[in-house]
Amino acid sequence: MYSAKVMDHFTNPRNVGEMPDADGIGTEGNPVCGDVMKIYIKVSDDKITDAKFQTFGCGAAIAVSSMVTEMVKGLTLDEALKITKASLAEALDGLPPQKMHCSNLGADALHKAIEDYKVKQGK
Amino acid sequence: MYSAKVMDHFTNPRNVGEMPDADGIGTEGNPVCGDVMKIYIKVSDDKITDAKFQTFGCGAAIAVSSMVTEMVKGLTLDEALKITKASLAEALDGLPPQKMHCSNLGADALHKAIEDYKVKQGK
Amino acid sequence: MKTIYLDHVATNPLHPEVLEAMLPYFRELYGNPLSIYEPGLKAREAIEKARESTAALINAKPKEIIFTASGAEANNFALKGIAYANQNKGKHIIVSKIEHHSVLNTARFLEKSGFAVTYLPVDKYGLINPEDVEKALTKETILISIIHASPEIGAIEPIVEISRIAKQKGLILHTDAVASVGNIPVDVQALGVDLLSFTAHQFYGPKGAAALYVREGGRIVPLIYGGIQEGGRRAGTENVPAIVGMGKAAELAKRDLQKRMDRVKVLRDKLITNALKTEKVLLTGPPEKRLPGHASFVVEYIEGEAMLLLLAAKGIYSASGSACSSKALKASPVLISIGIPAHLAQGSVVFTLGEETTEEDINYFNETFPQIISRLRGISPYAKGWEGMEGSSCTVQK
Amino acid sequence: MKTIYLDHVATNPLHPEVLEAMLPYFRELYGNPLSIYEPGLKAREAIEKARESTAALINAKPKEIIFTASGAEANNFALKGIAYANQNKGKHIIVSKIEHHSVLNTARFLEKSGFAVTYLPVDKYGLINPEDVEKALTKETILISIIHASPEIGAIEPIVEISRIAKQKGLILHTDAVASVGNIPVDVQALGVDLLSFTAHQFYGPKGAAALYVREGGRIVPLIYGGIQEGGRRAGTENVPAIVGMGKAAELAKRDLQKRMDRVKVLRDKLITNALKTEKVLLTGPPEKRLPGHASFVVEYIEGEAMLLLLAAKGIYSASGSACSSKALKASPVLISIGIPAHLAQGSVVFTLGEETTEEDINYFNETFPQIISRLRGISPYAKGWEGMEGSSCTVQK
Ligand SMILES: Cc1ncc(COP(=O)(O)O)c(C=O)c1O
Ligand SMILES: Cc1ncc(COP(=O)(O)O)c(C=O)c1O
Repeated sequence: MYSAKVMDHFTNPRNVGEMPDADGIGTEGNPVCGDVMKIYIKVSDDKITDAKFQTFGCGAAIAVSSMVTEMVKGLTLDEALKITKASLAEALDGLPPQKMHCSNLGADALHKAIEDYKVKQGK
Repeated sequence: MYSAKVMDHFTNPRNVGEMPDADGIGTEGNPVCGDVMKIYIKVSDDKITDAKFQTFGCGAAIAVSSMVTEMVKGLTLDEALKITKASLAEALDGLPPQKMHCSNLGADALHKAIEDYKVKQGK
Repeated sequence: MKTIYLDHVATNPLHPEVLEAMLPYFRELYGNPLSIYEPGLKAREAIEKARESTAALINAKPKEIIFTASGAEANNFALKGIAYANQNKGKHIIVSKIEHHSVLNTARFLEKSGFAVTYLPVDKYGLINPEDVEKALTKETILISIIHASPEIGAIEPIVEISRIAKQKGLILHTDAVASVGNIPVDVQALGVDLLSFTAHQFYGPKGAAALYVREGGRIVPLIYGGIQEGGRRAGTENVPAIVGMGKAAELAKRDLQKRMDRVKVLRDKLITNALKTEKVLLTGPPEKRLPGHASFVVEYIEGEAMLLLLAAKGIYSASGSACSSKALKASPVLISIGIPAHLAQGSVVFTLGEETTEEDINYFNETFPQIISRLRGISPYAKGWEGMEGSSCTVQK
Repeated sequence: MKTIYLDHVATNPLHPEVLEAMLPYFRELYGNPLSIYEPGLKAREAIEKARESTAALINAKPKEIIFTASGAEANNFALKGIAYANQNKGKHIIVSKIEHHSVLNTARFLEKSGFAVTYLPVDKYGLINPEDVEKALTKETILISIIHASPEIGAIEPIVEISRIAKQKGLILHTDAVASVGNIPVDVQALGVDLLSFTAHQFYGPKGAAALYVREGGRIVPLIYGGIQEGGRRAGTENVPAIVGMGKAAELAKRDLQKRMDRVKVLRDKLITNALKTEKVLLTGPPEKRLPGHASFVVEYIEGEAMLLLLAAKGIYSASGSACSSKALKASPVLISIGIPAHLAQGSVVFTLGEETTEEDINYFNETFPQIISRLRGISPYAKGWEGMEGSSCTVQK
């Protein structure tokens, strides 16, 4: 069902946890639907220096969260905004079709976190 | 499907053939239905001394014909008239239910042969 | 006693490789294919692999295959499913008089449910005239369902020609290919059909696995509602070993088809030539346009079941369309449709050859069959002809 | 890795004796049961023997058993077959909200075909109040179909009480006993039902064999038309090995039922007691009136599929009613029916024990399950509660 990479990120998720001093926080999804992702970012000089996540959801949702927090580290905000559902799925060697829309919320949560950062910065 | 006795009488039918000098002949059935029996009897002193048959039909029909011609030999006409579908089936250790009515025409053919004999005798 | 199985149209033993392919799915890879752990995922994979080879056998796409449990189910599904899905467009269906009971009786059920059904006649060989299809069309027609090959008389119907008519009129065409798939090349593209039924046990696959091909994009109302198996079109926990077996059998059938056909045809021709040497033995069905392993006759003056039993006593297994050999006690409607009078239909006998049939088998058969005919004629009151025969209709006394 | 199968409600491996009983029917006794020669007659005998033991398992007569290919088919057959056979008497049907999809979706199909259907509610344990059945009756009611035991929450419904109402009013009662037969005593006389569905793979029999019990004299319209198999009530070449397997599995289930029940109940109780020690883990379904091998929970703040996958990584196979773990991406309607809010339903997990489950297995499970809960809660944004949760309805973005 899931690729080896998904299973790896799901069973050994990277960057789990809260980030009390986050510069931006984005939450996407709804527990009623089964998946919620909360992404925390730390930003310095328009670059994402750290990222963490908390996720309620299925294997795909957790793997996507882990992957997106890995991918964004070191990216500029503009680069990070280019991350999409598709690029996340590709980085995970694919996701089952039915999981593409409901559990692949990483890009949206990330974009919201960047938005949040920008709002906080008054940009 | 068929009892061993049916199979024996079917594969080794007794009393097969025409009887040119028969005292009575009875035919029952219809080839359109799949079974026709023709029973020939020889009668002497109100006793059946010999019987033969010709049958178009399934295994049950042939076995019934063989059995009825065996059973009647030596019987008085009155005794022979007591042979029924049921007693024939019993003598064959039973017949499949669906064969009871369409292929078990031996008693009827016999009764017709006795009838024929009586008519010929002017009785 | 050596036995010679000449009833391949009834069913077939599993090919040993098919059984071998199935075995792991009974106890080791027993999972429900919907489950997301190992034995379930393996079962799911196995089903999808089987779908590929099953599709390949008829030149379809895997997603066009809906697995069912029998050819009868596939036929019921096709007729009811298409009728219900299209009843807003019209309520007229065309079938032939020589369809299998699973088509005929479903058609009758639909008649009771408000559909009109035309039952097309066939010629003396059992072949449908495509013009008759054309003539039967009404504004209400939605579906044409014509058997591909008859299991009783071996006739192969002109589906390609009928498909042309269906396409012209935008009608849906289903064919019951249960007796043909695995025995002759069947290509859904070449045939131009929208739906096609076939069953695994006809080509050395397991009983309990069959399929309905539904052309991509075709809408069909489920016959069996429930879970999301088979894309929501046919519910029920998948019979994994049987489906795997069907896949394997399809793979073998595709690989060996030409070889199988060539072998049985030669032997079958030998059988027919010999059988017709006996007086008053008639071939039923077309001499040419017939299944390669199929030989069917009526033998005058004697009855089919009696022939089957005496043949079986000699180790030869075969079938008959006589009334007495059917549990329903009715002579085959197919024989009646091709104009065989009912008393002759009683002498029906059908021999179907298969992969394991040998030349030796046929030689033995050719020796035995005339003996059995003459033995039964020796008992028959009609041995010299049908003279003195009574009326021509049958009402069974009860 | 040793694996622990706790998903017996999904399906089961074949019992070794069942496989052994089936094997001769694949290649040796392969005949069509309608044929009148040896391999066919043997197959016919085997089917009738299987019918006897299958009937005995539910205290029915052999002729009251109609073999089908799945529980789903049996349910479709029961509902449509009874609806069509009795539509002249009325067109109202009563089912519950916690029926299996194969009942619910058939009921919906019948609604589209002009029948009215009442979907009865259940209480917080998933139990139906027989008074609600009584209240739902109309002059048009012909059929009541209530599940015997729920595969999702283990609840055993008060069929006996419902039967009293049905009998009083002269109504037909069907029960879907797929999840109960083989797991608890099921006696059609004691239950007082007119029809009952069950499937072999629930009690170590094969996939592809199931049955519908129809009380003697009961009229039912076929779902699958065709030949005269199953007394003309269900056509299709019989899946002989599977039917033989069902017969054998039924025989073993009858023999071992009490022993099986006693064993799994003790272990199941141990599992439940331990699971409930973890905070915010709730039992779903009734504490007492439940299947003896059945334990089902919702675990707050985490999602079911993730639990299944982590459990599977530890060798434990189980099921969930969460949206993400279903291919339909919808939380189980059964959980919603018993009043579990949708976000909690996502934390559903179901463990079903079976014959081979050992005490050691349960000890290992009891160690592992809390670890996995805490691991997933460690990732969850809701680890401290549902505060901050958004709206309560879900529209999946596409
Ligand atoms: C209660 C219930 N009814 C019906 C079914 C369908 O049975 P089958 O899987 O044999 O189609 C199931 C599935 O396991 C079930 O749990
Ligand atoms: C032409 C045809 N259609 C349908 C069927 C029914 O198929 P099944 O036996 O798989 O139900 C048969 C039976 O063999 C058949 O010969």
